[in-house]
Amino acid sequence: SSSARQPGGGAANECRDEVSSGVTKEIITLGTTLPLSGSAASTSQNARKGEEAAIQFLNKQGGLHGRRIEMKFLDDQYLPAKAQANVRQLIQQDNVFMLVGGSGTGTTLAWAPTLNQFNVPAVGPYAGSSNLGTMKTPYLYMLFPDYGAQLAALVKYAIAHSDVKKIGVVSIQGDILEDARRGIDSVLAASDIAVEYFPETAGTTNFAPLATSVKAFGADLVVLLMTNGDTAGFLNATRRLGFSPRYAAWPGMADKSWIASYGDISEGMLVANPVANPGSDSPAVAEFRKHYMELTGEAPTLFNEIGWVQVMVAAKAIEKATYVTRPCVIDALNALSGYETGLVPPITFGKEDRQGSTAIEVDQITGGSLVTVEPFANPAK
Amino acid sequence: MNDSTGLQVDDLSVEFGAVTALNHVSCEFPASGISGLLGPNGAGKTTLLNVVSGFQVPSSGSVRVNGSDLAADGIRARVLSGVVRTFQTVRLLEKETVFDNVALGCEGLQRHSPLRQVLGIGKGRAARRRDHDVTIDALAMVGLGSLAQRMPAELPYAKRRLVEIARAIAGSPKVLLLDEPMAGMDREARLALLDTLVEVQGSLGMTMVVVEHDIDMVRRLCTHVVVLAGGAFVAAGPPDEIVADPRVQATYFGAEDARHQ
Amino acid sequence: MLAINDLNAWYGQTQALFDVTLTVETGQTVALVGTNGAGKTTLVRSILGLVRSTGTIQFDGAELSTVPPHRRSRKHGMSVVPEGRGMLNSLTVQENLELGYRRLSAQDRDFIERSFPRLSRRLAEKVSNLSGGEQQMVALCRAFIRRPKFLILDEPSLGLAPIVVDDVYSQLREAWSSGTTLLVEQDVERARQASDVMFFIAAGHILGTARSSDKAEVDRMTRAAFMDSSAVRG
Amino acid sequence: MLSSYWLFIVGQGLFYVLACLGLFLLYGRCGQLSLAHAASMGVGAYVGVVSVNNGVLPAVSLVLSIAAALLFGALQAGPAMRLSGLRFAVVTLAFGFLFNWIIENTPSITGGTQGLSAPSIEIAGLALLDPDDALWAGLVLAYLGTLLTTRIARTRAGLRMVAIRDSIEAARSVGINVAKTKVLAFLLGSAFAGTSGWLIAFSSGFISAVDFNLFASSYLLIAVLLGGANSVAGAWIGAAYIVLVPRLFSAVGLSESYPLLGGLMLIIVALLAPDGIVGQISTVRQRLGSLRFRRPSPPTQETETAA
Amino acid sequence: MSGLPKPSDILTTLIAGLGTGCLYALFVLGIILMFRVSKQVSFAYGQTGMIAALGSWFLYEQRVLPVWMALVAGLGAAIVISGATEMFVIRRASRIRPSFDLIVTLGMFLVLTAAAEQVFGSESHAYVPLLADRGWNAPGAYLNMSDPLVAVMSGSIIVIAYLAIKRTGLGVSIRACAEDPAIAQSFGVNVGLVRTGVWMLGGLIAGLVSILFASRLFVDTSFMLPILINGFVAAMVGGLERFWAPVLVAVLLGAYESLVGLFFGSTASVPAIFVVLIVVLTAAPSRWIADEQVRP
Ligand SMILES: Nc1ncnc2c1ncn2[C@@H]1O[C@H](COP(=O)(O)OP(=O)(O)OP(=O)(O)O)[C@@H](O)[C@H]1O
Ligand SMILES: Nc1ncnc2c1ncn2[C@@H]1O[C@H](COP(=O)(O)OP(=O)(O)OP(=O)(O)O)[C@@H](O)[C@H]1O
Ligand SMILES: [Mg+2]
Ligand SMILES: [Mg+2]
Repeated sequence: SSSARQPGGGAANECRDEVSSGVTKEIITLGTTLPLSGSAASTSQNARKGEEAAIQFLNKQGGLHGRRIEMKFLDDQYLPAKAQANVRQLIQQDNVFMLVGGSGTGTTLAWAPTLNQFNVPAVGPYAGSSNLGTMKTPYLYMLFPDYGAQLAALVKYAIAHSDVKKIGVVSIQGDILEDARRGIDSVLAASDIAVEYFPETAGTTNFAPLATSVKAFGADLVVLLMTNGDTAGFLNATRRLGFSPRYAAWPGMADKSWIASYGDISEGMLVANPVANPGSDSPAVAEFRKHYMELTGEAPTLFNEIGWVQVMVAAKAIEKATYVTRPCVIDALNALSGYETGLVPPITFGKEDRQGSTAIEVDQITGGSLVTVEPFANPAK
Repeated sequence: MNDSTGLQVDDLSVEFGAVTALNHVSCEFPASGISGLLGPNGAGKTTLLNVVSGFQVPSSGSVRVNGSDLAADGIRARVLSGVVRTFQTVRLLEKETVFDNVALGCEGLQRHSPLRQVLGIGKGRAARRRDHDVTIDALAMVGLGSLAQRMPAELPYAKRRLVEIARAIAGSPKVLLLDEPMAGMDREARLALLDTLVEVQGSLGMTMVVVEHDIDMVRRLCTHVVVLAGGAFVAAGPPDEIVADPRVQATYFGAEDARHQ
Repeated sequence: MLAINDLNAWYGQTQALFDVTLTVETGQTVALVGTNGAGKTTLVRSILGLVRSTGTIQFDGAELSTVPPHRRSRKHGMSVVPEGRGMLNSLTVQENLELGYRRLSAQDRDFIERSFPRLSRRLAEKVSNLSGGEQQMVALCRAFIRRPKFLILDEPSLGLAPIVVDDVYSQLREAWSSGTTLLVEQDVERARQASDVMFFIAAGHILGTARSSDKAEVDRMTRAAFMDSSAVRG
Repeated sequence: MLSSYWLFIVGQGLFYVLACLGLFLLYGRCGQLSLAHAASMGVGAYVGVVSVNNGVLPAVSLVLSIAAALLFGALQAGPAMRLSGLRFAVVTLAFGFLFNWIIENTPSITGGTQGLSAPSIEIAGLALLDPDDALWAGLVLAYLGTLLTTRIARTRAGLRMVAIRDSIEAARSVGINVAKTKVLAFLLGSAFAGTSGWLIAFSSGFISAVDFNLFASSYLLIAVLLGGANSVAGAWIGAAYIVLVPRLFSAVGLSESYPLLGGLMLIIVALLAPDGIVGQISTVRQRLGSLRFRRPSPPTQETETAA
Repeated sequence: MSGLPKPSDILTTLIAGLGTGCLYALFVLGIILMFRVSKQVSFAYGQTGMIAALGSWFLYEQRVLPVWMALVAGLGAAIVISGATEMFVIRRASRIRPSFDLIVTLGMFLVLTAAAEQVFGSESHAYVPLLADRGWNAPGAYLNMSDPLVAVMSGSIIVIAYLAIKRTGLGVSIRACAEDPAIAQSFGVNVGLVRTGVWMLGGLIAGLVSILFASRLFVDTSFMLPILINGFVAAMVGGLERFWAPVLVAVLLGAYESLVGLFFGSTASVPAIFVVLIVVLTAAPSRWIADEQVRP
């Protein structure tokens, strides 16, 4: 059996001029697994569009190292076992050069160990667990901060800008809630703000008791970490109870599809956003929007942007690599420092650091669209 | 009770709400020959079989087989002590061969370690061979030897009945209870079944109780007849005597006013 | 009244009736005799429209083959005592009798009281609680109270005590002397006495017919029907 | 020679054979429609990984897994003894959901919704994470499992199960202890499922609750039916379906159609080929065989007059 | 949360729970009617309703139809799907082998879920509120318009169904269809019509329930799954052959689920319901849970 080797250690992992799988004279093949169907399909479909647009963009500019970029997308239906089998297929069967993007915490946790087995790097899956992005999976380079960091930024903003005395956190039971607790407690450590956690199980049919409990607690800020459907169910229940606190929520609610569906019941909601608001008028975002619209004819959504960024960071590392081999790309990733896309905070990795950034933007749902209230609230690390 | 009594029921009562299906019935069935159980519809014949085979718990009374009381036994315990029945409607495993249907009857024989059976060693192996032989014998006895590998669904009605009877005798029962085995059969088939039953009883020597409405068949088949009516014991004796009995005539064969009892 | 022509019937791939042709005149009682598996019940089921069949079945001048089974009962006034009783076990006795949007009238209750006193006391009980013979009475009663134009009896004496069988047949003779009846019966002599004409069936074929009054011919045909089948069955 | 990727897939398939054999005994033989069979696998998988994570030796953890799966089976057998097929299926549904709920609500032990990585272990000299070794383990165990199942089906216990499936009255009348037989079927089925779950956990390196939910159980059912619920060979075909067909679908980029196919398959097989592929093959064989015989001709008028 | 909930909170939660319970009860009515006519419950029942809700959302959201027409069209789709399921799948499957009818509905469940995902997508959406956004602060509790709407609607449909079954011969016909279609036909029952009709009614009920749930929660391809499970639980606990018991159990289940959520946290509701199911099915007298017994 193969044990996890550290990148850069051992002869096989030295950056040399050699033939690497997934790379021909003309083509570099990348791969990813995404929940393209099933319960999490819509965001992944958007991410895929973003990735495809980015690849198109790069190829138009001549590709990388004079090679065209191609990308193989596999559907994992949000099933961890399937995601893992997909990654095996990508590496062993389809011989991709490296993995780029991906989405889903459970699925990413499932395939991350497989990277160690085959010494293949992966860049930027959209997954929020604090168990990722550490040296446990040294081949996995994370771009986006975990739930804890997201919520810490969110709560920090909320208490700084409004009078909050009690915070109710309604979260899917389990490790997500634990991550959230870690993040929020770190912010509230020295304050006298009371916080109460209300665990939830996906598939609740009656949100009245949960809403009543939160109301009874007297929360004036309610932080929501639930599936989109359950978030809506909860908002409906509080509305039925005539209870209208301030809301803050994780990034799922920053997507256009959520706002289109639930804009009216989530008016005023603060949303943590790991990438710059795609509607913002910062120059970098405006340029991205211009490119994206030229390529696809549509205005980008949050997950289009996420897909775009995932490819761009990986491309940067490939471009910087001395040769197009996996060890060289790993060296280039480790050396990446303060890489500025304008869409996410500057990305920095290190020999012992796999978390590209910890900063978060805070947006607010206002009048059916997303308004940036604090760009990248945390200073980059 | 005398030596030749195979099955004896004592003071049996069964009530279903307002209906008294059996009303303090006591009677005996000899261990030799075949007994008939007669009576008008709703007399309690099936109920009596249900009680003896353990499918129905009586509100009072006892059942003895060769002198020993079955009181506390469930269906399985009764089968193991040799009480086996068939049903008014045939019940077979339609997806298994005739052989396997009959092999099911070996349940009534002595148990053996399932592990040994799976591994096919020692006593387990011997027991499997015995089950096999017993099944073959039972099939031969009712004349189904050549049909062992057929599916029950392919067989005509009378043969399906025989499969059920073979299954019942595979476990060498001490008491065999047959509920209207000839119902729905044509005359030829009835006569053939009659011969089979007589032969089976002769060679295995069990107490056999047959519920039957065809009085002609009862006379040919039975050496002893018990008559019930309205849940109560009416008469018992040799068939010819019973047929002549005026009480039986009235309740069973029909003096004109008897049906409005 | 009923004219069947070249009827062939199948269960899945196996054919159970071969070119059956038979007529029943209005007011007649026709008996159908044959061994187990000869096809008697299949013929009954074909008339009721419950098996796949080809050929023509004309009833009162109307062609039945395109008429769905439930209309044969409702519109054409057929009623059956099915083989195996056809009890609806989860229903009460009364509900079994009322099957098919029909409530028991005072007249019906009267009839039940007179003909099947055992049942009239237990109308509200689950039919599955009844004894075998009592259930057969329900089946008979269910057919009788409809006053059918055409009554089909498939082994009506199944599981009945002799006293009740006599009773049923005397009712058939008296109350239904004017009605048209198709009778399937294992007891050939009883069938002969109850019928006007007898049809003999073996292995899905009509072997022949005999007038019930001609005892010698009936005996000859009976022998043929039963021996034939034993030859076919091997 | 298969690539290492296909070795892995085939190895997984062999482990699924065990699960399918369990369902063959439970549903195919005994007629107990369980919608918690995948949950039984999950019990085996989670108990295995959690115990190894807590320092238990791999071999011991296998025993623990089987024991836990047996317990899970025994719990279901309780209501099964009293309920009909339909009601019972719904109860197993509840058991399946309960299993998922427990996993989701014990994140500190089981990883909750995010799943749990399995450490790399060696057992009997085989490192299960290595596809070659896993394949060997799968071959040996699937073979032994098949042998065992075939044997069981031939013993009295096997016949008792069929009797319960086909006619509970007949079973009771010959003295079969219905409750005991059902419990036995559940224990056997669960033991197979538990073993299968344990192997899948350590050979794939990661488990999560969604791999053992209602859908997973439905797919197992599809597999067993498609193969042929009445034969041991059906379990092999079914396992091949579970593991290979999704890969084929994703190979041609139609993976989102796989659930649709699964549902249609279940309906079509149930309506048109109730004995599955194995049954279909034997019908074809019979048809070919019967072509050689002429149908017996109906008796003619002559025989009648002759008589 | 510290201390016990306030009485007004308990009352509010209880009312919301009873509202949910009434919807469960209506849902269960469909289950028991379909069970009566074909001795079969359908795993696809909830998904049939889901098609009505998600389909109508799709129609009005894409501005193909005004809201009320979209609702009618959605209900129509559920009715057609349910009727077609009976005609082409259930009726044939039950003839083939016991338990196959259950399996084909499992197949229908997968097909409907996958098909809806492909046609409508798998996102969750807000649904027309249908009064779920109106309410008033009564003394002691907060009252919402959706709950009385649901209670009146469910109550009247259930009572009408009961009267139709008891006062007309329909109840007998329905049962006869399940038990012995040949006999039922022989005595003039149009088995095909009754069966398909009842399943269509079931589809209508599933559609109504789904639409009302969607108005209170949200709509997507899987939102009916927990409701299906709870409906099954109520039907099992109350007994599929009975009428009032399962309906009543459903109402109480809604209240129980709600109160458990208030007192022990929202995550406790799921196991609390399964515990009821398992306890009742293992501990209730076998008379209560047994099938129709046919005496030997
Ligand atoms: N479970 C039950 N509930 C109510 N009444 C019952 C039950 N079982 C039997 N009975 C009644 O008990 C009486 C005796 O029934 P039993 O079946 O023993 O009669 P039987 O002698 O076998 O009649 P048959 O010749 O008609 O089969 C009948 O009146 C029957 O209706
Ligand atoms: N449902 C069925 N499927 C397949 N074959 C059948 C079916 N019902 C009857 N058969 C076959 O059709 C043939 C005729 O059967 P049928 O029931 O009509 O005979 P019958 O004359 O009524 O016999 P019995 O006296 O036993 O009632 C038989 O060979 C029988 O095996
Ligand atoms: Mg009887
Ligand atoms: Mg017949």
